[in-house]
Amino acid sequence: MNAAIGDMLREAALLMVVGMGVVFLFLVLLIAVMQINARLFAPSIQNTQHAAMPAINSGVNDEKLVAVISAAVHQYRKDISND
Amino acid sequence: MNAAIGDMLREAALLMVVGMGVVFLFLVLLIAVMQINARLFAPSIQNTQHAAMPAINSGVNDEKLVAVISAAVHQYRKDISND
Amino acid sequence: MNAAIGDMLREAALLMVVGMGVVFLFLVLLIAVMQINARLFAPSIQNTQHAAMPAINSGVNDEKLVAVISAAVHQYRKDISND
Amino acid sequence: MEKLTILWQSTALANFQLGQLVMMGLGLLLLYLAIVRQFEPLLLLPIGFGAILTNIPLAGFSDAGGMLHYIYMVGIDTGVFPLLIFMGVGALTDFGALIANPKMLLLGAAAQFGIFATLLGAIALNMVPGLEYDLKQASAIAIIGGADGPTAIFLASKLAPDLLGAIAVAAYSYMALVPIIQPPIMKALTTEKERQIEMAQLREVSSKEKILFPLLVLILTIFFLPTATPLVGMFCLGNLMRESGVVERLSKTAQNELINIVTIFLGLAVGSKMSADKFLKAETLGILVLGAVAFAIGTAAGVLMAKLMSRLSGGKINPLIGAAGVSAVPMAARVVNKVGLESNPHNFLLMHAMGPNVAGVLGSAVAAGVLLALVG
Amino acid sequence: MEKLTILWQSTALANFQLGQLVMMGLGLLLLYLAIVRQFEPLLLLPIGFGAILTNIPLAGFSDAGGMLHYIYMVGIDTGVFPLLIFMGVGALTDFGALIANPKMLLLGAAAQFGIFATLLGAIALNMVPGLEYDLKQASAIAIIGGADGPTAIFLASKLAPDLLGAIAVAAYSYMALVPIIQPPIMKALTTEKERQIEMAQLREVSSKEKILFPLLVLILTIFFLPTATPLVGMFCLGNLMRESGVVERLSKTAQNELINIVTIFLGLAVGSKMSADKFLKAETLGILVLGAVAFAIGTAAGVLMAKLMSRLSGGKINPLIGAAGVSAVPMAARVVNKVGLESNPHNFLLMHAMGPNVAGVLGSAVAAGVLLALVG
Amino acid sequence: MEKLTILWQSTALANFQLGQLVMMGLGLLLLYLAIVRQFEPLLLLPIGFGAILTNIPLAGFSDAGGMLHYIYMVGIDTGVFPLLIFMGVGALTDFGALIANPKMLLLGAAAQFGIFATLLGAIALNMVPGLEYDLKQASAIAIIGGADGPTAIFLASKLAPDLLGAIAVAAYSYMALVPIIQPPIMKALTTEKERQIEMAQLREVSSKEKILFPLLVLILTIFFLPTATPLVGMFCLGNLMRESGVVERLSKTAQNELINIVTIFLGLAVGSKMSADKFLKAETLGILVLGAVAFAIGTAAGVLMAKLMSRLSGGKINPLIGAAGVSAVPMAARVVNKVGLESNPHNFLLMHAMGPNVAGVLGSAVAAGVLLALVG
Ligand code: NA
Ligand code: NA
Ligand code: NA
Repeated sequence: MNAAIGDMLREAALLMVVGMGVVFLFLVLLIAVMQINARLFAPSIQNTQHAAMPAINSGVNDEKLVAVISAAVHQYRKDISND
Repeated sequence: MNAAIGDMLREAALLMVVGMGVVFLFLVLLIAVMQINARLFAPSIQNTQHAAMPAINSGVNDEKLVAVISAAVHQYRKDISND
Repeated sequence: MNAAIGDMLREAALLMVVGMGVVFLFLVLLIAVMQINARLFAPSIQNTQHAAMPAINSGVNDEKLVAVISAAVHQYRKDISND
Repeated sequence: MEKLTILWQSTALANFQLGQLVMMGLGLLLLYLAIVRQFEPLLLLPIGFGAILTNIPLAGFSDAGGMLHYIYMVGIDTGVFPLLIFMGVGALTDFGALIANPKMLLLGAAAQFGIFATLLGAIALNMVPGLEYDLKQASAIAIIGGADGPTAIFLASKLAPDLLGAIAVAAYSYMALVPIIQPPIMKALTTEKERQIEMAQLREVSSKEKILFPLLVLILTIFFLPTATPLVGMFCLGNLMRESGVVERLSKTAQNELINIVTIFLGLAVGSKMSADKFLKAETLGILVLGAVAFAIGTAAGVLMAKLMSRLSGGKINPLIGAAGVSAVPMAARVVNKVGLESNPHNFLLMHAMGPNVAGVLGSAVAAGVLLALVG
Repeated sequence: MEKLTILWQSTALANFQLGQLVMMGLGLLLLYLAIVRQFEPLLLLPIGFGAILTNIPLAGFSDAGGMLHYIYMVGIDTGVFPLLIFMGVGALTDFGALIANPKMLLLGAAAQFGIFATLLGAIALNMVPGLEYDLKQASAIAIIGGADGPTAIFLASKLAPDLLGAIAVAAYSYMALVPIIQPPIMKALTTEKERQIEMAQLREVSSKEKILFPLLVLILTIFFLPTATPLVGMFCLGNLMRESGVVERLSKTAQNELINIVTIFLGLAVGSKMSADKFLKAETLGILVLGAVAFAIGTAAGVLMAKLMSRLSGGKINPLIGAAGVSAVPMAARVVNKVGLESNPHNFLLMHAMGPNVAGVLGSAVAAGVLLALVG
Repeated sequence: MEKLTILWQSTALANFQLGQLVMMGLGLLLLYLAIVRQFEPLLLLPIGFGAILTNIPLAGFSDAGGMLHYIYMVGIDTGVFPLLIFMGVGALTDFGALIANPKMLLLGAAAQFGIFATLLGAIALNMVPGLEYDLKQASAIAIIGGADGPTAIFLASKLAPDLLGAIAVAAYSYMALVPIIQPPIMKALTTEKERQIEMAQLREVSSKEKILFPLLVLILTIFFLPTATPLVGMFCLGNLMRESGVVERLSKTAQNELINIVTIFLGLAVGSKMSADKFLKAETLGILVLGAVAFAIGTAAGVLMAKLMSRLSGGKINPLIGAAGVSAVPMAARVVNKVGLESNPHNFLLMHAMGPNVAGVLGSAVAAGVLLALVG
């Protein structure tokens, strides 16, 4: 029995080494592929800023819109609690 | 044949008695269990009132809100039909 | 082989004639059935006009409503861009 | 020419048997009831359509390899479809009214008398020449009195699959006819004064009680009636998903898409059991008669039990609510409400009738368990 | 070391055959067409993905025990998936335009000439050395001319399962290519003046007509062409659920979740039939050629029939709408509208083209029924 | 009397075995954890319910003909359910954070050390008398360290179906316990200063990159590890449907209704594997211990790798994010964020931890592929 367990332990250890090796190799390969992908298709910085600008603006507008609506609702609630 | 039907009728009558008995026993048992459940976990009266109060208030507010909006819409429709 | 193809060609030609015939017959039959269906259940012209009138009116109203809202939003945007 | 002969041979016109035409007419009648009369359309529309499809000569919808055959084998022969419907119904059911007033369970119990009296009646019908029901078939027919579609389909698929079509059609049809069947019985067995009784408002129920309820029902069923656990278990799973509040997305799916998909298939598969050779028999007529009797007896038993409880409670219970004990959720509860309003325009019994109504679902699932244990 | 050898042996690199690489490239091409060119992406994306998966060496997606094998056996071998898609399409289809103008059915009939002419052509191709189609295969290929995906898949799964992958890909690809294939044919067969014809507004249609329509279609099919009832029946069930208005929740589920789930699985299963050994054959090339021919002939036949009807009606019909008779809903109708606008900027033919468009769906289902009856 | 005896014989009370009662208690415990403690309720609620149902004496839920038996055979024995869950998870996953910083994949790789170390540990446990795991069982147990439910269920169904119940319960329980298991390990292996490191904002990612990502992952897997293609393939299909933007309705269905339906069935089927005779064994205790060890080692390995990368990068990486490499999406990333905030209230690590988090899903799918290739 002991001998059998020894064999299995050796095999398990081997599995550990090979398994971790494959996992790392595979994911390192994927890193390389993704870096190529990024070089080809990542948005350039100018594009990014260009795309981001209107979003920020509209964000500002939205905040103002929210503020306007909040004030109106606030006023409405005040009216109600006064009568 | 007649004898066979007689046997089956007797069996069916027995099924009726046993069946209704089991159904009643089972559901009476369930009543008992539910009463224990209620004694342990039913909401106390104070909790109930506490929980119910804001709901009632908000209901009132909602009604007012609806009234305000209705009036506005009414006015809008009137404006339209006048031009 | 050539003979076999000849047989198959003849069969395919027959299929073409019979197939198109059945398709036409079937759909012509369906036309007849639908015309009966229409005679029995098609909406009469008066019903149609009656039903269509309010829809048109409400369409006009909706357009006005849209115009009113658009103007308000426009004003709001103008306010924002001025401050 | 030969092609045309083959085509003609392949038309239904050359192959129709009278029975098939009659069954198609019946299928159209079900569609009419579903669409124009709005009788339980969710089930009767697909059932009616399935009945038409299964009776088309040569199309083989219900033969080996046919679509309806596959659907039946996968969903009904295995019992999976009615159980999934039950899970969905559990997720749709609010037991609040019953938890607030557990005594209502007695009404759900009494109304099951319709089932067992009909079982006796079905056996008695064996004395009519040409009718022959064995105990299994009689039990499957009797469950129509449970006024619960999936329970009836589940039991029939286990005890008498050949009668499944007729039993399911009878069950759903009479459920739709509750507003016609019940009121005369309710009025005959109650006095005007009883019908005017207003009931005290129900207490609030905590979410803990609601979460524990399906578990307690399940545990009792496990201990005392394991044969009822498929039905009760799936019902309780659905209800637990609903009330636990932690699996909202599963609960919503069980209540909507899943139950809808299964309903389409269940209806078609039930319809596929309405082939002429299995449906056009004296037995089917007997099933329709027995089903109506079962509903009537169940209603009467529920009302009488409620009358007794009303007396014992010193007039705090309106006996009309007993009629809701047959289940037929929520139709029976609405009928109670309507009949109550006729006698007393300020008397809203709907919430009070929901207790016996959902109790009736449990009651007939328990009755089905008893029948499976003793007859199955 | 031994472990590494096993691992290497288990990599695809050590096991690839050229054909599998080619098929993966084809799968990627389908993904490209679906995603970048937006060619029928709902089907071509899962088909392309399935084609990639099924050609992975050692992964066994389409072997006994593999996922795609199970999906294929459950959904396509039984015919259930295309029938469910057809039910969903029925629930999505508004027959109003066709009911308002039933003569449009003639255009849906004429366009099926593409199917039967292609059947003849496929048999004729047997004279080319290396190509061999028997009558069943020729019929399955010809149905591509029906321009209807589920009909093509259903018929191919019955008559020529080995060709299913190629036939489905051809059918969906050409449906996506309708805006390129049809306009030159339409313009070649019509005069500028004909293309400028404006058509009278369609009459309103009552909801009764809409409810009865699927039932009348079903009854006719039952009587005269039972072999078409699986396709036509499920289509009519979906449409009846839609128009009856009483089973809203079933209709919505059939139009959305159910058709979506089935579409994912159907696409994958079709893709699983694109294994190198079955796809990389001279026959596949023949299928692609024949499919294009079928679309072209169907379009021409529809336009010519519309031209005839235009003359007979004294110029009240714009012959362009005949092209919509091939079905390819709603793409073909949109193409008609676009070509019409080019000749007359005030001429909106979309609604008028919807009639022949949905008629084409019925036409090809009927044609499939004829082929099943005579060849199947 | 005889009827009553039959009834009594048919109650569970007369037939209970102690083990079944214990397992029901365990089922209730899982329900408690799911509902009150909100431990992965989407899975643990149906698993707990399934565990109760499967241990009811006489009810036969998991015997041939029982509902849970059918569900298990259809969905788990075939491997289809975990693969569909994986497709849904793919459709729910945004790989943006990983694509912006691909080096995070190293953390997802390192954390898989928990799997392989546990495999060694499971074999070593054979030295404890009464415990016996062969290599397949040890591998199935070890995958708990992958902290990914569907991967664990898929691998266990292939390598050690008898242990499936225990493995799935351990996997989901420990995923829910991540906020308790991980923080002490994370703090023990990092210095206060390291935990305060703020990371640079991630770059934007184009939609082209996001569309190509699942395809690139798929192609690599096909070439180098075909045994991982079922899991990785379905995951990539889901992600491609999401990112391609052309099949919105399929993507939404995969993310919602389809994954919900499958989750209900998957949970019940996993629960059905928790029968007393298979669960109440010393081996199960071993599985629970090994699972906890696996999570701990995986966390430690991830943190240490992140520490190394932090040093090499000159302190631009906060080593805490290594803990997210075990996957347990999105719980582990949230834990990272929380622990980070404790040391530096301005340090929001959530987005940075999402990279290793989704990398961990790929990592454990790859590890599962290795184990299937070498042990399966
Ligand atoms: Na009932
Ligand atoms: Na067509
Ligand atoms: Na992982």
